[in-house]
Amino acid sequence: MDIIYLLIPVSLLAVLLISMLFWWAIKGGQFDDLEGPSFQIMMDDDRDTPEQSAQESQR
Amino acid sequence: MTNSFKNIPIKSEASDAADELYEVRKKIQVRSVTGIFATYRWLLVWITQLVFYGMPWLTWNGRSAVLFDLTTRKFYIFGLIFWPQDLIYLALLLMVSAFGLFWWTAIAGRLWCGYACPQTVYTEIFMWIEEKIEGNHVARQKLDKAPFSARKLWLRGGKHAAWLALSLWTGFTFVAYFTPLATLFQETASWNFGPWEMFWIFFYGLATYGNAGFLREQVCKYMCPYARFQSVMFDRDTLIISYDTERGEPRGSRKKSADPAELGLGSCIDCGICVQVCPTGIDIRKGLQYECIGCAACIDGCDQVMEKMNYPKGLIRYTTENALEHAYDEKKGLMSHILRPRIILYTAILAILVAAMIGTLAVRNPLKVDVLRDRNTLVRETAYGLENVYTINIINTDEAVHSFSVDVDGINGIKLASDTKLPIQMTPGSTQKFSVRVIADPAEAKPGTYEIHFKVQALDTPAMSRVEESSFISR
Amino acid sequence: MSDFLGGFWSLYISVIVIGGFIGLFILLLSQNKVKKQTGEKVETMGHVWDDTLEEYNNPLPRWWMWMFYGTLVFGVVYLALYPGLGEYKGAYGWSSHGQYDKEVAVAEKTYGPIFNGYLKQPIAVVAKDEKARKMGERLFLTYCAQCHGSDARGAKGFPNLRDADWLWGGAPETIEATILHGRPAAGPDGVQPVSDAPRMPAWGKILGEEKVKDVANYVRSLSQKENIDADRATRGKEIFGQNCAACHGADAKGNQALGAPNLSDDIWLYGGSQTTVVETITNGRNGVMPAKGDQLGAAKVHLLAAYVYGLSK
Amino acid sequence: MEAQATYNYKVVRQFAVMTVVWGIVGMLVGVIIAAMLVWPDLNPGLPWLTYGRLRPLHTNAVIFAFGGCGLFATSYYVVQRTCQVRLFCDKLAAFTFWGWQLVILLAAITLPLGYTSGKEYAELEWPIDILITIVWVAYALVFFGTIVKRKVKHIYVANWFFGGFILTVAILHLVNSAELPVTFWKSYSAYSGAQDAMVQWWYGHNAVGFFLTAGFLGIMYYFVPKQAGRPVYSYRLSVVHFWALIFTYMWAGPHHLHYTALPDWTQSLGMVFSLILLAPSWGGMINGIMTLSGAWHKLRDDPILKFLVVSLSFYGMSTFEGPMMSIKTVNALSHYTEWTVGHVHSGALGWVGFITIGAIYYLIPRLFGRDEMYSKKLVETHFWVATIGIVLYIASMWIAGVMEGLMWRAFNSDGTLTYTFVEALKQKYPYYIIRVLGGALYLSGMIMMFYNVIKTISAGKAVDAAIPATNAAHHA
Repeated sequence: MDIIYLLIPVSLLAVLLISMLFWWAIKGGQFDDLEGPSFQIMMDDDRDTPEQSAQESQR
Repeated sequence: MTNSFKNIPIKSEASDAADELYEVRKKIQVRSVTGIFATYRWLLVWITQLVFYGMPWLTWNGRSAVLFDLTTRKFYIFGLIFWPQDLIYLALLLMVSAFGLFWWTAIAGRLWCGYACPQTVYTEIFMWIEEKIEGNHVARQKLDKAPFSARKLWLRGGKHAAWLALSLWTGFTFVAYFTPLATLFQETASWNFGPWEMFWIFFYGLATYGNAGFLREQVCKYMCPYARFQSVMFDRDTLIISYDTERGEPRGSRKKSADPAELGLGSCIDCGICVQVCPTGIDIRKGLQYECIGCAACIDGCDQVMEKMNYPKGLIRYTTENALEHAYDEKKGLMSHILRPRIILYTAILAILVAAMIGTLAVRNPLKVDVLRDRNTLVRETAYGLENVYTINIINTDEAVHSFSVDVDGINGIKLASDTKLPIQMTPGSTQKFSVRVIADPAEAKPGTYEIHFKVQALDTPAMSRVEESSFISR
Repeated sequence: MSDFLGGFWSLYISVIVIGGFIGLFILLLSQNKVKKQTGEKVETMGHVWDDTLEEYNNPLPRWWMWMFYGTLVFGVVYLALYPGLGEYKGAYGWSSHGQYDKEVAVAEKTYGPIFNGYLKQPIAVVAKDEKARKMGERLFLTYCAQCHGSDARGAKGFPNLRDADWLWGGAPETIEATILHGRPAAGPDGVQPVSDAPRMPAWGKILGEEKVKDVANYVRSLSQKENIDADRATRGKEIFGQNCAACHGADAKGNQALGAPNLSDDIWLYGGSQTTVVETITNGRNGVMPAKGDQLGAAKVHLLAAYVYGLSK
Repeated sequence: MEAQATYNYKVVRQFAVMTVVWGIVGMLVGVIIAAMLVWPDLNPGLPWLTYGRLRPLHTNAVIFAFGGCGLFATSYYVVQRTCQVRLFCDKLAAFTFWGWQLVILLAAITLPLGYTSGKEYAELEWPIDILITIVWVAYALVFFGTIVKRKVKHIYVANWFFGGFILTVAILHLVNSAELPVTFWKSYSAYSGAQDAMVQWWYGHNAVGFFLTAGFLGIMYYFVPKQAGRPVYSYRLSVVHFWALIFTYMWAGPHHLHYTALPDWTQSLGMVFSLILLAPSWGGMINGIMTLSGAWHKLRDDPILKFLVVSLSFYGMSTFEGPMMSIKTVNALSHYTEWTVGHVHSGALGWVGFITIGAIYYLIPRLFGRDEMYSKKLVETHFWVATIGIVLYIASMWIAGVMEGLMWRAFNSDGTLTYTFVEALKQKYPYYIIRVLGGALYLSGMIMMFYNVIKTISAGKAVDAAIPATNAAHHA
């Protein structure tokens, strides 16, 4: 049962990591705009081949 | 009364009004409708409910005709008694109903949802009660807005009482499939239900009350997985309730006498009845939507208006996407397109499955036999020959007494000896395990393993016999 | 005894679980209101996407929220009634041991009377009752057939119960005692004596090969006729007198008090050929009948004893 | 302008093709061992092909090889496209590909040889565990590195799911593979007794929870909107259900150990949190399915969308069935029976299989500069063959499981058991045959897919899509 001396610090570390991640997400504005992102991926046209987009950026 | 959420423009001005994340469900007061399809639907309601409420009352030589007795693990359906081993028929039944579902969905879309699904059937009954007590849909809308009063309490109270009574009766009937009705009545008289019976009467009853009384179309819109599957089974030749936009548009109200062609109007007079009668509150004129459960209320409603305006009926009708896009002439070509290869394939598979089910049920052998070799002694050398020991388990699921003979073959000169008196008599629905010894002459049975067969035969009915395979080890 | 080494862990679990519940409640509660965007960020919001979308606010089905609350509330109620939060045993006082004991008690209540009815009758009477015999047979097939064979005719090393030849005695009470306490009989504490030396001692080293063959021939000569080596048998008789008679008796009729088998009948527990008899004498035998008293209880043992007693009648 | 910056599609191509290959291998082994249950003497006498050796090969192949490669391919594709930036480091990404293929190869060798740590879904021995850890760390570096240097401020929800999946599988793998090596191919777990069972099934269920659910929800949140051509139904719900899902799934392990030596409090917690899991899981299903409201007509003639919608339906069904089965009274019947196998495969074949197939059908044309798959009709046939295969599989296993449960619990009037175990086993014989049929159908679907993918690739040429410069500036 002495494995617990390893598991406790590891789980505390994990909890710390997750809460930091959650805090950064809130503060970093990840949840500010919750409607935009769903459109964002729609606008990302993955159909074109490199040549097409090459001309596109030359224009 | 279109769904107001549909046309919120993208607001650009700043406002910190908060929208509800969750849609506050608007109660849809459905306008009642009469017509061919409504009659079909009520026909289905009567048929399904007569079967559901009626079946537990039937008796079959002394016991209730349909009973799923979980404690003794015996399932009685009229003459047939099913044991756990017979669940293969349940598998066949599931496959038949699955393919039946594929078959009629490919032909005419959500027939199950529109006419026969318990959610639709019970919502139909609950709406009928609501109409009888609170009046038509306009009266009900007024009542909704009306301030709290004795009359409102009386009406609402009456409705909910009727709903609850019907729901409890439904729960009671459901439990009657698992506990014989007679015992259930005794238990109600002395109010000592078993814990599970008590739970299921109220759980099933309240589920009916909740689903048909309150959730209604939300079950179809959000919860039901079948609603998702069937859309996968549509194709361009499936009969779907659709609004003939070509004929109907541009829509506009006009006087009865006016000639629509002159005014440049289509047949649709924009009366909105097709939306008011719709139980899921959608507008069929917006084309195929997954919320549409195919109940054809809008066809009945619209046809009535067409009659009044003496326009030809069928502005909203069962038609296929190809027909609407004039891939072929609807009048003549419809039937041939409906009976397309895919439908024929489904019909063939369905026919095979139904034939398999009926066939296996017809030749069902109520005798079940298991032969278990003794595992500790491989072979016993005795003065009178080599001996293997087996346990035979005979199960007589028939409702009559039978006596069974047991004999064995596989090695010539092989003999069977049993301490239990053979032939053995078995009461209905009983199992009997007994031990037998198979004796072989060492001269005949050289060292090795032999395949032997036990034949258990009911003396009075030749059909009731089983041959079970086992192995004889000799040294 | 508690599942926890110390109070700290029970607290540790309860804190995390309750914290988790509160977290989920807050997460759900906080997301109920969709706060509108204010001020300058709004134009990034007004995404124009090629398929002009007039739906902007997609509301969620409300029943999903109630379902989420419902499962959370069920969790709280369940954890209040059942053991979940560490040491807390739950108001309902349920435990898996408790459930098992309750089920055994219910089974006892239904089957108890049947068995106790037979317990009062003497074994000889019970043996004649057909219903008791059927129940006995089912008990036998469940608990005894693994060693004695489903037809109770035994196997190499496991006695045949149908041939009225008893190692420890065939009287009903002795059969019941054999099943209850096993052979060699368990002491009052229910534990059977375990000795590494076999009950039938290994004579191989003591007597040496030749003498063992002599005794084997003598013993077989008592009941078999063919391929007996006469002069070995006579020598064997003398060796038998000095060593084996102590347990098996001078006339080799066996001694049921010690469980020593009768060697004069042609019934052999481990086989009657010259090789197996030699092997038995050389290495000895240590057959053990496990005690079934605590596993089956007196009533079932009584019924089994009646069944076994009835087999050889 | 230096050479047009492009995405790294090379590693996505490699993983996508290997997904189909390992899918066929894993499912072929599955069909073989299913057939072995019906005809036990099917194996040609070689110890390496006995049932005991092939079963772990089947589970590891379909979860970690088929599912794993699927997740690698889609997560690399999605993270690049949503962050509009090339992968963090091409060489490290290539290392993850070859490293993962090496892990699969070693598994395919050691498992039939019988080297196993005996922990379900974690049978691989300690040297391979170390290799997996190294590859996984590299994978995390590439994935989170790409997110760090992203050009789009908001991290799309699919990346949240992928990120959650990567981090949690790392923790699961490390804790459950804590073992003491004894020889090069043998080790003993660091835990013992009920603790070992608890840790194993905490890992076991979360291999399902994170590897096969959170990861594939990430796939769903990108590919369903893109294929349907409509944005996610409610982006806000995806955030709520993400955090609720990853928190609650961690607790659900004990429902595998109902009525065992596990303490009562652990079993109760396992049950309670599995029930709470119902709402977050169904949140994902609603979000996915409602994304299609308005695009419903596309379902009629777009087989890829059919795969995605039916996978969401199976996800809804199996995540409803799961919480029900975790209720102790239901578990009393379903535990150890074929019902569990039916539940696993309705989730595996229905949800995981179909969403991966749909995503690969979406990806292959784009990765090889084609407009669509070589034969759309073949994709439609694959859909129908696979759907019927699943229905046969789960229907037969459900019924066999219920029958088995009923027969085990049947007893006579005097309290003795009516059936022996072998009698219940004998009754399952016809259902095993139907299951082989269902599995064979599903496998034939995968072979159709392989043919279709190969034909599409041979007609196309490997292409790396360009990173659109304009959008990037707008969103910096």
